[in-house]
Amino acid sequence: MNRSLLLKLLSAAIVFGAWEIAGRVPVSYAFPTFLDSMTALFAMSIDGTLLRAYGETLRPLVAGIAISALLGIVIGLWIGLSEFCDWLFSPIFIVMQAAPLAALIPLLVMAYGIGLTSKVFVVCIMAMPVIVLNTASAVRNTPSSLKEMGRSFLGSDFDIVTRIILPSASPIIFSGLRLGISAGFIGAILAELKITPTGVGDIITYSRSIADYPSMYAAIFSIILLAVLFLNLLERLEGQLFAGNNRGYVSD
Amino acid sequence: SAETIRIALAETPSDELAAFFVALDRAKANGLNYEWTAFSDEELAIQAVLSGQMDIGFGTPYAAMQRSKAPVRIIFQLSKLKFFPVTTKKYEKLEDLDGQPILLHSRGGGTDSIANVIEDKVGITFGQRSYVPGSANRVVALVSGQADATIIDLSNKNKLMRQQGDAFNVLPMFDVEASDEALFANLDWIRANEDDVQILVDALLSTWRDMNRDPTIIGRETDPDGPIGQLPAEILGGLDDFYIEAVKGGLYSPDGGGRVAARADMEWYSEAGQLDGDPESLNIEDFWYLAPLDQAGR
Amino acid sequence: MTLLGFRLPGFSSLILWALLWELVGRLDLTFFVPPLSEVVVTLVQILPTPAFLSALGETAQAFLLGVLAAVLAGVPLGILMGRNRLLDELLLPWVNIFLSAPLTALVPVLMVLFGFGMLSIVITTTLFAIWIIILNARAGVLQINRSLVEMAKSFGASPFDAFFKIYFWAALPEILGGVRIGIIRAVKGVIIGQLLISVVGFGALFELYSTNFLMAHFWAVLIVLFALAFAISELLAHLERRVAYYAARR
Amino acid sequence: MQETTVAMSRTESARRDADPSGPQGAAVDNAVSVRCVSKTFGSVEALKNLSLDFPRGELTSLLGPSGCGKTTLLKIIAGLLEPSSGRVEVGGEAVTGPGPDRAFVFQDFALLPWASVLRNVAFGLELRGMAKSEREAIAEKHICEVGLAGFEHSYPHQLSGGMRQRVGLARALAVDADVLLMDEPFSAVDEQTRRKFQEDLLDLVRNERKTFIFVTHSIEEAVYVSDQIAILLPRPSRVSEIIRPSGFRDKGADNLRRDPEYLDIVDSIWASLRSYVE
Amino acid sequence: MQETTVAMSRTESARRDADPSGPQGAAVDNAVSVRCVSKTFGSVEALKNLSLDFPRGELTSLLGPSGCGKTTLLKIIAGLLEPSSGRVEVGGEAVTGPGPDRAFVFQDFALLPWASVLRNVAFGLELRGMAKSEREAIAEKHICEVGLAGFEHSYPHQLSGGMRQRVGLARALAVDADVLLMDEPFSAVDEQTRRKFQEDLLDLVRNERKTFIFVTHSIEEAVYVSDQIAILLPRPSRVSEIIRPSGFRDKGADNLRRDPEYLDIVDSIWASLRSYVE
Ligand SMILES: Nc1ncnc2c1ncn2[C@@H]1O[C@H](COP(=O)(O)OP(=O)(O)OP(=O)(O)O)[C@@H](O)[C@H]1O
Ligand SMILES: Nc1ncnc2c1ncn2[C@@H]1O[C@H](COP(=O)(O)OP(=O)(O)OP(=O)(O)O)[C@@H](O)[C@H]1O
Ligand SMILES: [Mg+2]
Ligand SMILES: [Mg+2]
Repeated sequence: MNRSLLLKLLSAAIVFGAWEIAGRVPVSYAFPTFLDSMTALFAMSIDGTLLRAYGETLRPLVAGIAISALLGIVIGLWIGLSEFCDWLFSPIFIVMQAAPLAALIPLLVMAYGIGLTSKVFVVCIMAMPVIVLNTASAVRNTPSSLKEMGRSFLGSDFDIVTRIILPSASPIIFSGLRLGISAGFIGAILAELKITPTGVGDIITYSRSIADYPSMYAAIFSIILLAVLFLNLLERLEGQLFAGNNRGYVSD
Repeated sequence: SAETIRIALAETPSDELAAFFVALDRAKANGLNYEWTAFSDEELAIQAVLSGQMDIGFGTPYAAMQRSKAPVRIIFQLSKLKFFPVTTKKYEKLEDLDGQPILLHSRGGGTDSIANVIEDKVGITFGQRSYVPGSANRVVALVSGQADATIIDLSNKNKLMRQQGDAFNVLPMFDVEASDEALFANLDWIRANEDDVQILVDALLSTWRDMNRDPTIIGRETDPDGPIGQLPAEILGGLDDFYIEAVKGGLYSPDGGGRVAARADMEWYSEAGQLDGDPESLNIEDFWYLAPLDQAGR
Repeated sequence: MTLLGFRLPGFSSLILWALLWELVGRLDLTFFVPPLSEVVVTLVQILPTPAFLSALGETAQAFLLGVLAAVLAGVPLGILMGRNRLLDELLLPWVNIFLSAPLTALVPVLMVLFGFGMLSIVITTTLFAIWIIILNARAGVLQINRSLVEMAKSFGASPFDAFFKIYFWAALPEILGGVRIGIIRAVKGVIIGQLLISVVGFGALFELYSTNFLMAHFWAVLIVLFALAFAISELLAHLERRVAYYAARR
Repeated sequence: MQETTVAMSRTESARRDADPSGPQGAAVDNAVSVRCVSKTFGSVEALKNLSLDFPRGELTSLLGPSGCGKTTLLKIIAGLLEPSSGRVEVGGEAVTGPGPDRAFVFQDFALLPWASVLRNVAFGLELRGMAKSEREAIAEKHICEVGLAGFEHSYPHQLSGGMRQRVGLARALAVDADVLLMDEPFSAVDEQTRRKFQEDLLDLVRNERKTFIFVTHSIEEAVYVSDQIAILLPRPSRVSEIIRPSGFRDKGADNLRRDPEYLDIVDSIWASLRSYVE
Repeated sequence: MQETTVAMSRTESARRDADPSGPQGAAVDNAVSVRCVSKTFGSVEALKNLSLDFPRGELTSLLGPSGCGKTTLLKIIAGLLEPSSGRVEVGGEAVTGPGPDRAFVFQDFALLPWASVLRNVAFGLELRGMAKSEREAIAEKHICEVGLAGFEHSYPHQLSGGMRQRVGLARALAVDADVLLMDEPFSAVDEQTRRKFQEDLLDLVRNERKTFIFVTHSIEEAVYVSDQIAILLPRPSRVSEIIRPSGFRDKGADNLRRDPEYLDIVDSIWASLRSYVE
């Protein structure tokens, strides 16, 4: 077993151990132990509750993230390349980035109802600004010597965008995507807590209302786990597409 | 009594809470120290009282009382479950809603229990239940055509029917005496703070009685520097209308609920599926602490 | 952006959007977009009310405390993680998890652990801001030019000197970038906290106005919030630009 | 023409400079000619009225103090920068932008950090739409030539400075352009490697009649490899002198060091560069 | 001792290498001595059993192909790297870390990008806790000496490569250490400036008896400035030869280019370096 995996396991053991102990003390009667929560998680996965819930939760989430990623990168590219677009649109996204979505949700419900649309919308509002702004700034900061090189070797504008600007911007774009996706998860959960309780958000609120705290924590745990898996997948993808340039640790 | 009692509201101060704050002011005049925190929903208020972070909470914690066996008792009924099934012109009576989707407040909440009881009493089954917290939001959903049937509170029903009465029906429904909002606290805490509780319940009862005689006293007695007085003029302007209609609709019991309400609650919440067991066998003393109310009524 | 030879300031396009807003409002398309002028009038009216001022105070206090905690804890932690491999390997997975975790889902846990008051709201705010600050500080340290570290060592720098004279400055552009993003996230955090935990401050105003359909009031508070977030973020962006001259050349 | 003596070439230089069409006039086939080019960056005047011809199949070096505008001139010829005034012709046609007849070796290498050495070297061909297998075969060949065989799948950050520079060189050679614009192409390689590259360059001039425009800081190198050396004045840059060293290549680099004629010319360039600096 | 002939010095070199204590034995006052030092980076063996003495008040050059381990050796002497085995003594004491007796000039300058030239030059003194006014006065002096007067308040990014290198140089000189470790200190400056610096260095050797350890790629430079030249083999690096050129300094750089003795020694170093590469 390699060192990094070992350390990951070790740190997981420390954190979960602390959780278990805190649950046994107990810190609060509403704070279940790690093992209780895992048991509840297991039970919910077995009886299909969790599967059905994720069927609900993932729809707006995946749709919203897909829309935000595609549209966000395109708009970001556009903003990064055109001064006019930058002037016109980037203030909007900067403002949007600061939007306290939780407060806006009632408005969205009025505008788009309680269905999928407004949940997708919530995910998009959360996820899109950071994707757009990161993409734009990365595109703007493409080293000019690389662009010149592309031109001197006769790259068309399209070539230069796809083969030089995008790959060169990719680390920042991906970090934008990462932040965007995590914000999208926040949006999806927020939508389920504040718009209509469906999916995982419903498990959380309902378990809480019937004081079934292990189930509530299991649901929270599962959504965090899912978000982390999702992001690892993204990282894998980034590694595949563009071999990274990891510079290692200063102490080495 | 020097200690400050902590009150957990289940919503932000708004017109519906004006009467409660008037009562608090009266209690304060009699020497009660209090502070309040607003939570976004009833569950949080209940949770806060259960874990001792708050002393008195807002809500109807029957499920929690029975499930967690926590010694939580209701001391005063603030309002009754006066909710109304409102639909588009598609439906004329409750039977028409068989198999139809309906919009409710939250899973396990008051409107959910109304829906359960309707199903029982009328012998229908609703279709898909969707949840949108807030009567006002459900009105918007109804008006914008995103739903055909919902259950909303008295004031929103009146507002809607005034503005767009020709487009919607209020379906005739049986009367409900059960509580929508009640004040509750931990029994141990109540016993330790009998005096404070008494002051509070006295003030509440006197306010509720006065209000039932003259609803406009709420508007008049509201402290302009208090949380209600600071509300936007748009809301304050509607205060009198709100209470006149509410009193007419029987929202507030002039005697603070008491045994009648407790009985009704037990029947209702058993029927709604929130309480287990035969309502007859349930013991009022397990859910209500009636002494302060009895004392106040005397 | 230059127009007819004039250099338009960066955010002048907001004027255009404001006009569009006014237009949409005047067309009366939907009731929840009142004309901007009406919102501004409302804003002027509610600004001096004690209800608004106390909400502003409450929100600002929670926000500032949360951000302060995030910066004070996040920056040193990030720098240490960038320097120390063991610490990094132990903590990085968690930082990544919390960065990407839907923190909203954690709010109920916070309430259990830290109660329902100010503390939970401050912690929510901190949790929204801190992870990106840590990650950015760490990234800044990781890409530091090794020669600078060796140079300082060769001139006999103490660890303390190295930390404050080399690592901090070398990572400063990233740190500022992280703090800026963190602060923007913190605005969301504080509002989420004020809506999901106890309904106080701006959260209470939003709740009140939206349930009563006071759209002009609602937008007015929103504008104040935008303006605050915007001002802080621009201030940091300005600082970032001041160190940008060396950001690309470390 | 290549055999004119040093002495002759130097007097000639002054004349050529004064009248760009010069005594050799139309007889010379110029691959590139720069006519009265000026370039200002904001308030900085980098080039001023610079005229210079680059005969086909010859290697021209540009010598001049740092910051005098050598890179700027190269970029204007490459079509990457627009001159503020004046014109540039390549193969008789006015330059309006980059073209397949010119390849550039960048002072800062300009490698794609995310691409392997192989892809970097093949990148010029990739942009020209050549099929993958074909362009990689060509790239492989040039990677071997610059001594990087075995590093095809390394990434730029895994290479030393000198190796990176060689990747940039191989990329420019791979597109097989007629005119090679090289901006200090050997600055990061060590002396032995530099010597080898000089020989390779001279082979290309001799056998394939490629035209090189070459920026260097080393007077010795310029004298050894060039058919023509243009000495640039500090900003705003004009050509101060054109020197045509002759026959040094054939003497071999090792013997050169003691060649008095060579030493004379190095000394004189040294003296004239020094005079501008002071 | 400085006056031994070239021929002598070269035969001597082989002997010294075989027996580090050498014929001059204890008589020589060594500022730095490196004993059987090896260094491996993971699987890369950079130095192997390298022994070398650096006499006090002399300038020793290290010559060797790129990547042979010159920087590594310098960093070990500076105490920045730990040798895998062997020991290093400075002024008779074993090196355990950086010390005030040594100053380093970094190959990549290592300037603080956020600090002005003045602060950069004074940084070594700042870390030693000297008061601000005092250290800035000293820094001013050294800034003038490297020809950067007027740029005190510029930032590194506003300087050309050569100017930056001079800042690094001034910083090392400012701390007034006995031993100066210079890693290709003149690689980025243009030839005229380089010439001036060589003279300055020689002055410091002559007047202040500072000990210099000097890495360069230029054989000519090494022969001109050094008391002793160590030629390193490619990885894993050992000393292959020690050459003690003599008296060239006094002849003056301009005359040197045609000096046959000088040319002989350059040729022979060139030949031996070449032989290792092939
Ligand atoms: N994009 C630019 N903006 C402003 N000034 C510039 C720009 N590019 C070059 N210059 C200026 O033009 C002058 C010439 O620059 P150039 O890069 O051509 O010099 P160079 O001769 O190549 O120098 P070196 O030998 O150091 O590479 C310099 O003084 C530089 O400051
Ligand atoms: N931190 C390191 N990790 C792994 N290998 C290293 C490290 N530092 C140096 N090396 C290896 O050690 C060898 C010697 O490196 P060093 O930098 O000492 O060479 P050098 O002689 O200074 O070369 P140059 O003339 O190019 O500066 C090189 O092959 C290099 O790959
Ligand atoms: Mg240049
Ligand atoms: Mg080196």
